[in-house]
Amino acid sequence: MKSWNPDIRVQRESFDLSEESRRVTSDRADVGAVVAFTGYCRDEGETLAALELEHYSGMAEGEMLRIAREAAGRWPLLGLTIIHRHGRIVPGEPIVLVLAASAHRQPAFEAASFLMDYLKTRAPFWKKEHLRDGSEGDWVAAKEKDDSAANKWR
Amino acid sequence: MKSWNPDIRVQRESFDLSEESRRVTSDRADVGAVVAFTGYCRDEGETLAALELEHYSGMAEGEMLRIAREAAGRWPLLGLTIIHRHGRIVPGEPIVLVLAASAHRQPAFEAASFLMDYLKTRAPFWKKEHLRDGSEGDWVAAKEKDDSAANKWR
Amino acid sequence: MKVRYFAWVRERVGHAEEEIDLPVGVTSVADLIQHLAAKDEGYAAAFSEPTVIRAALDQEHVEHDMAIGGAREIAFFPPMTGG
Amino acid sequence: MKVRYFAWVRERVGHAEEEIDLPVGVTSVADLIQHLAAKDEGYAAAFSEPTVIRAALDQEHVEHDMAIGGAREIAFFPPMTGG
Repeated sequence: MKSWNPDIRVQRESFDLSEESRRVTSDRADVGAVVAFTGYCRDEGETLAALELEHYSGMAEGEMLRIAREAAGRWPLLGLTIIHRHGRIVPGEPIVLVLAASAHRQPAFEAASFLMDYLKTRAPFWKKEHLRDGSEGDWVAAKEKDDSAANKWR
Repeated sequence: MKSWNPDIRVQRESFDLSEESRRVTSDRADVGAVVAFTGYCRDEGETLAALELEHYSGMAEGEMLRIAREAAGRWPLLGLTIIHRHGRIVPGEPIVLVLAASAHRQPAFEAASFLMDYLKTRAPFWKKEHLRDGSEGDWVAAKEKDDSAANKWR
Repeated sequence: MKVRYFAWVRERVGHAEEEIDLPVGVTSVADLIQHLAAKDEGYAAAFSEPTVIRAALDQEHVEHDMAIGGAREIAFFPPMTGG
Repeated sequence: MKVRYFAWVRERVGHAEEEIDLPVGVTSVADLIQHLAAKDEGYAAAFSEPTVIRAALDQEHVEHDMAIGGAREIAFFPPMTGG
């Protein structure tokens, strides 16, 4: 098995799904499954103009790396990428990518789902809404069900 | 909610993940989550030269469509793409893509996982191995655990 | 009706498809399997373990006890290994 | 030590970070929250519901009963909403 490190990025720019998928699968033929989750900014029934994503630089990367290593310890993964954007993001644009590669599909699905549940509750990012009517909206409230989703992996 | 039909394709050619993702997310901002599963041909410890994928043309598309509609009935999906390749595929190349779009992550994860479990056991495709030593290998045997994975959704 | 064979069922039978007239007394999928298995060594090898063989009537999965009825096409194949 | 604030905690406090000297008697994260809440109306608003506030010591999540010890940086923020 090739050795690998999780690929963790916090960035303003968007990302390309095909390119990220190639990055974990190229020059090898032991990967049988790649699950890529992309989270998008929704317009919330055409009310949202944009989300402003604030983050805790340094801790964000550190926490994403801890979550990635936790996943690598739980499942036989062959590659792992987490990209989280910050700054202003408009509806229809991607916010986050989690990509898990494995020999078989089950570990890739479970690791990607686990990573998203943990990212939601442990990665220091906060979303503020800017509304289409020009007003500054609220900070998005954390969801109870995100906590319970994360707790199910304990 | 925009109306949509599952996008079902059986083809020799490969596919582009970014392009397929754009196809289900462009011109709309109600999609919050896309889960894309890509299955790849592995080299099985450097023994495999290629897989030859035989399929039952017509029934393959029909069965993929039935599986897709079953998923659309179970989860609140906003888009669904299934691409399955046939013909000769060498290690490192993709074989299958399942892509599920939804407002939230849970339905997208579950639908993609369900679709893969069902494809494995109900879509009429068969893999024959061609080995690196020049010999014609065996037909890949169906796995007991694929049946049990599919049964868990009943 | 048209009978189609796939994967190792096709290889053992020796061809991918054929037209047959259903003999008197052959009404279910299981009946047809039994009838075909008796044709020659290739068919016998293809259908030596009937329980592993999957069948489709007019391109839909069916169990072996299904009546063939007026189907235009029947297919026999091993468990599927796609995905 | 450096204290950092994020999201609506930052907005209510009125700034993103500051340097403070830990007062005598302030040893845990909870102690510091109580101390900060008494500073002015903005801080009081930020920490009015201490149980919803999350804390990190040197960029790692901690519970409120954690001792601050020799940490160089502490951060306070609402429940996270990334992903």
